[in-house]
Amino acid sequence: MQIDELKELIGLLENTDITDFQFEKEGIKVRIKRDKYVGSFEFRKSAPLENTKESTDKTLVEQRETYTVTSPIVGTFYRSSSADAMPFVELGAKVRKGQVLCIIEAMKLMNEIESDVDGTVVKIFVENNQPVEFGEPLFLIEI
Amino acid sequence: MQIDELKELIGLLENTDITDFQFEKEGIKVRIKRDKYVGSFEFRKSAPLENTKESTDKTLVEQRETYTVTSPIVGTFYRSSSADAMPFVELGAKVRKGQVLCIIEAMKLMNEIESDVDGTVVKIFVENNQPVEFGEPLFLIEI
Amino acid sequence: MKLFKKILIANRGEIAVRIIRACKELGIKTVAVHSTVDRSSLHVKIADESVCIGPAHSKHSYLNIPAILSAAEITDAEAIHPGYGFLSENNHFAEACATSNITFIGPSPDTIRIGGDKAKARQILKKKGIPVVPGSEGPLLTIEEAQKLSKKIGFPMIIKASAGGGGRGMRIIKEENELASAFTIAQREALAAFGNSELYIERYLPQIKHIEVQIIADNKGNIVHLGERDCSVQRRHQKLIEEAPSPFCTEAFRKKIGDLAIRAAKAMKYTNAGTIEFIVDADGNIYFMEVNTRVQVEHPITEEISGVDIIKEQIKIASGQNLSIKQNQVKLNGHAIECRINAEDPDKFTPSPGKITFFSPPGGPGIRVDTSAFTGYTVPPQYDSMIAKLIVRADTRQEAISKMKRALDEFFIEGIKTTIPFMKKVLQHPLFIKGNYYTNLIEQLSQSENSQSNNTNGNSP
Amino acid sequence: MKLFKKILIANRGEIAVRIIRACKELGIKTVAVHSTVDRSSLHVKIADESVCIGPAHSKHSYLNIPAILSAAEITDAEAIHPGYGFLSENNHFAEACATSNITFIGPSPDTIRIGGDKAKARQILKKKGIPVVPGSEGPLLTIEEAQKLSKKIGFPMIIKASAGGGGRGMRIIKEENELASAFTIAQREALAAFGNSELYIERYLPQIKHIEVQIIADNKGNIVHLGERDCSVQRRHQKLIEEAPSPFCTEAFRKKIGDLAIRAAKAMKYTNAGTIEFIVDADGNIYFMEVNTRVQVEHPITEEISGVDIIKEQIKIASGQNLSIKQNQVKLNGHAIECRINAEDPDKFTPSPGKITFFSPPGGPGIRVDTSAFTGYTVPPQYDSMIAKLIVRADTRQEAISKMKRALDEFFIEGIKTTIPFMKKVLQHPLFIKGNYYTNLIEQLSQSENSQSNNTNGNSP
Repeated sequence: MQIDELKELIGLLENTDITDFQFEKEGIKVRIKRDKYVGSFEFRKSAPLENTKESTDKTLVEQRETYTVTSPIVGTFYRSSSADAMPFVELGAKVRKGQVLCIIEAMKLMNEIESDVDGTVVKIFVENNQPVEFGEPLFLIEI
Repeated sequence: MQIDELKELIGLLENTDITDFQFEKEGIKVRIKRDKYVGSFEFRKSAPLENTKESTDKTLVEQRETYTVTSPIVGTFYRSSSADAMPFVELGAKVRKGQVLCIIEAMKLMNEIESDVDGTVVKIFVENNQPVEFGEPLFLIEI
Repeated sequence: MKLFKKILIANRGEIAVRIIRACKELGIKTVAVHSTVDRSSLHVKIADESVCIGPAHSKHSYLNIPAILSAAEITDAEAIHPGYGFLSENNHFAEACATSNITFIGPSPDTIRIGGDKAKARQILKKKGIPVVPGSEGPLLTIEEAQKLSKKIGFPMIIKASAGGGGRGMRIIKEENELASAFTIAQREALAAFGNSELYIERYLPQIKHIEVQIIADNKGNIVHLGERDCSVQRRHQKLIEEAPSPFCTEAFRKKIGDLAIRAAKAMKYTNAGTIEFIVDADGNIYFMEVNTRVQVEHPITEEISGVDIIKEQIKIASGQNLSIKQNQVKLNGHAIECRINAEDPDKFTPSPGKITFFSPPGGPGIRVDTSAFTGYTVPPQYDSMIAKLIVRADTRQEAISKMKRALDEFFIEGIKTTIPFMKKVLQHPLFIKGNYYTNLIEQLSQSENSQSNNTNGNSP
Repeated sequence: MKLFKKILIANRGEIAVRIIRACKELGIKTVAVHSTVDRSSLHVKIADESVCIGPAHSKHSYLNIPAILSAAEITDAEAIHPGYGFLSENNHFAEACATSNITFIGPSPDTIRIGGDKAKARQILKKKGIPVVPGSEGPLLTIEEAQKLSKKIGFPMIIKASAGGGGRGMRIIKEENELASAFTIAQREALAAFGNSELYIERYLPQIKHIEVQIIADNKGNIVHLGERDCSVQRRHQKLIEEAPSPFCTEAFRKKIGDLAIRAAKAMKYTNAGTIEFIVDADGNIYFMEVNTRVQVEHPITEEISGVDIIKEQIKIASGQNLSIKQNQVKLNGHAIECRINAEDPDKFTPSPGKITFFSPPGGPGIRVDTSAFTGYTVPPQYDSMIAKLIVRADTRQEAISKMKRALDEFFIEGIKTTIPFMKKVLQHPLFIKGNYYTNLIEQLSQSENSQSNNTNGNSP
């Protein structure tokens, strides 16, 4: 391991919250410890939406084979075309790319949201008739 | 690993919040620890006095066989008992514990500052007739 | 008349924070909207609710009318405050709000449209006998029209974009042979910047002051002005430092320019808060320049000397309340100065976005800081570079200058470059200290700096 | 009369910063002094010069008279501002300054000595016809004297230390059989805290308000008061929230208590700024309590409604200038409230020193923050726990309360515990909102909280 590689390694740890790093290979042993990361303060958003999102991100990290469908617009989320109609998709449903998953109403317009991938619906993040913001996760699809 | 590489390594750790760094390779073992990361902004004092002090600290780290005599009071530093008298000590002088090194005038009182150790005066930090603050380094004594 | 229960703030940065503060003090719930990059902003943090309305590019977020109206709908906001910039002077947005049954906090769509068409506003007010800088009657479409007019008003002239602002589409023409090419370039610039190539021409007045009057009007025809602001410290038509009152104004002059402002506002059937901008030449001649149909960046200096909270007045008026004061109750006290602190290189004025690693604003008596920045905040490159407004108030102009100097000295921002060092230079300029300055002050400052550094070079061995 | 060229500030924290700000605005150079632990403090940073005067323990630094005078000598400071606390009410220090030919910015040593001897001050003012709470004429040295006196004034009584302050050496005695032991304990406490075991006794008034009057006097005998401050929101005799004007005061009452304050100040030959503290009972009876011969923590609320910069006045008076205003020019406008933000657990009030990892103060109109804290600042355990004063000003008391609430909501401090959550609770208390509260408000608040949590416990399954 050369100084350049060490340099890169230290750079990698910057702006992460890693506090202890150990590495051993062929007689090389590296250990880097540091204090709890305080570098930058971020206001934590209190809205519950955020939590959903964070948990998604975690899921994404853990399972590489999922895809999250997010809302492209601000509006109200509907799982079916009308109050007495069946939902477009249920949990566990197989969906194809281009298939309508839900409707988001914005400015009195009904926007059909389609799946970007083929797969299985493993999570529905939002309740029917609830507001959603831009980028908010709607469905988790296992590819 | 050469001294240059070590120097560079230490430089790398500057401005990070790493507190403990260990490295082992082919019989070489490096460990660098440092104080809790202060992440924080510290106002830099602009007074030139400060710089003197910092350099002392560094000197202390490098050479364990020196002792810094600091000012116990705020006042004016005099190297001799009167304007036309000889200085109490010159650079290179051998001094004994208890020997008067200088006078600090405070509230019209002349306070004799004695050496705490036996040794040789290797540095005089303050010019004659200059103000000194509490804790300011006056003499560096090689023991 | 009951105030709104909930207001959506269709803006970001310090003005969003400013509006949320006013709402909180009035007991009104707030909805912040934000782009993805502004998720951790102060305005999002302090609002009761927040809605992400789109990606970083303002075209898809802060200028996205459907997204903003949808956000108001899903949060049941009764009114929208547009702040300044973005959609604040967009009459289509004001109309869309009305269609959606949401109160737009600002003037009527008609007033906004007239204010946005600067050639038209000139024409209307000239007819009502309000002096305008000699120039074209309406928009000019061809070089030939411009050449014909130049015979009448003479050189130097200035070309401006009808839909313009901030110096874009603006050209000074000193001689006739510059006209044709300048006209074409300005037309192209105006089209690119505002989607509208209409230009108008005015006589160019070399030594002028930019003095504007704050007005507020309710929906019953009551209207008052809160005195003037002197915004003559500009760099490339961007305001840097503003003060109120203007050191140029006597009490008689204040009455005259205030009356003109009220006449102009009445001619436009003005409601809510607004600003009538004038050019004043060295002889004290006043010419109408334009009207800004929204709250201004520099509104705090008027608040500081009048005691009127302009944002609260806007909200109360929009909810149907009458003006809380009459003209004879307006009392101006003391002197206020504002410095706009931008994330810019203080010498080259190039943007300096990035992470603020340390932020410690000044405090103590007479200091007001309007900012959305904090230690650890990242100034995004997508938006305006202004990160804080530093406002001081004191009994006299001299004390206000002293206060501003000490406040700038203790405004610590690390990690990015800011215009604070530049502000300190302006405050030391003899012409600023005397209060005897025109819109060319910054130019004079840079020239004297350049000649100084040239001298230094010349004297060096 | 010329102002000083250079002033040394013999204090630390927010008040040192406050004084340096005033000096800067007056064009006076400043010298900060600091202990080793305060090397990176804001007051050191913003002063023109700084001198380290000793180790962390205040006995060897901020209370070290020779070190402070030496610091003034080596920096050629002409005057010393002592702030509050530390040496500010030490008449020996004021005398030592005079001996060293350095102007002490404050009253004369004689006035300071009388102010520090609370039993003596009581005696002097009673003779001048100023009402004091019925009690001992001078210091009481023995239990026998106390017992004899108790027959005259009756129970409940309160024992106080002559040299006291901040609740130490204070004991409420409800019945005669408690007297002997309470007297002995208070004597011991007073000796330990102030090096002086002298006590005095007053009748204990159960429902009282703490109302104080700000006075300023020049060296020519001119004296004015700047109205009252209501400091009745206290916890264990420590002020937490102050407001001006007092919601209890009518215009007539203000005149009465103001006149009493001026009479008291004249009786003590008062010069410079000071505060006359009174107890007011529920029937509006006014009793002199003590005089504070220095600037108070809560001086900003008076500045906000009077427009007078008290620190600047102190400096001008000490330099020999006359008062800048007459009594009939004092105009009080609006309403101001101060919350003291302490580094303390908001429930248990235990100190919470340590590193502030994030600090973002509120801003906008009507907000003033006096602090020396910043992101990354470490609150040392050696000194006072107050880290910031949050002051608001508005036209009415109701608006000031709304403003304070929103300001507390956007005051973000991380890394240490602060009393901000506690302040929010007090501001929501019906008695505070009504303005109908006495010094027992916090006690009432905790009692109702306790009974609430008891109820909750009782109802839980």
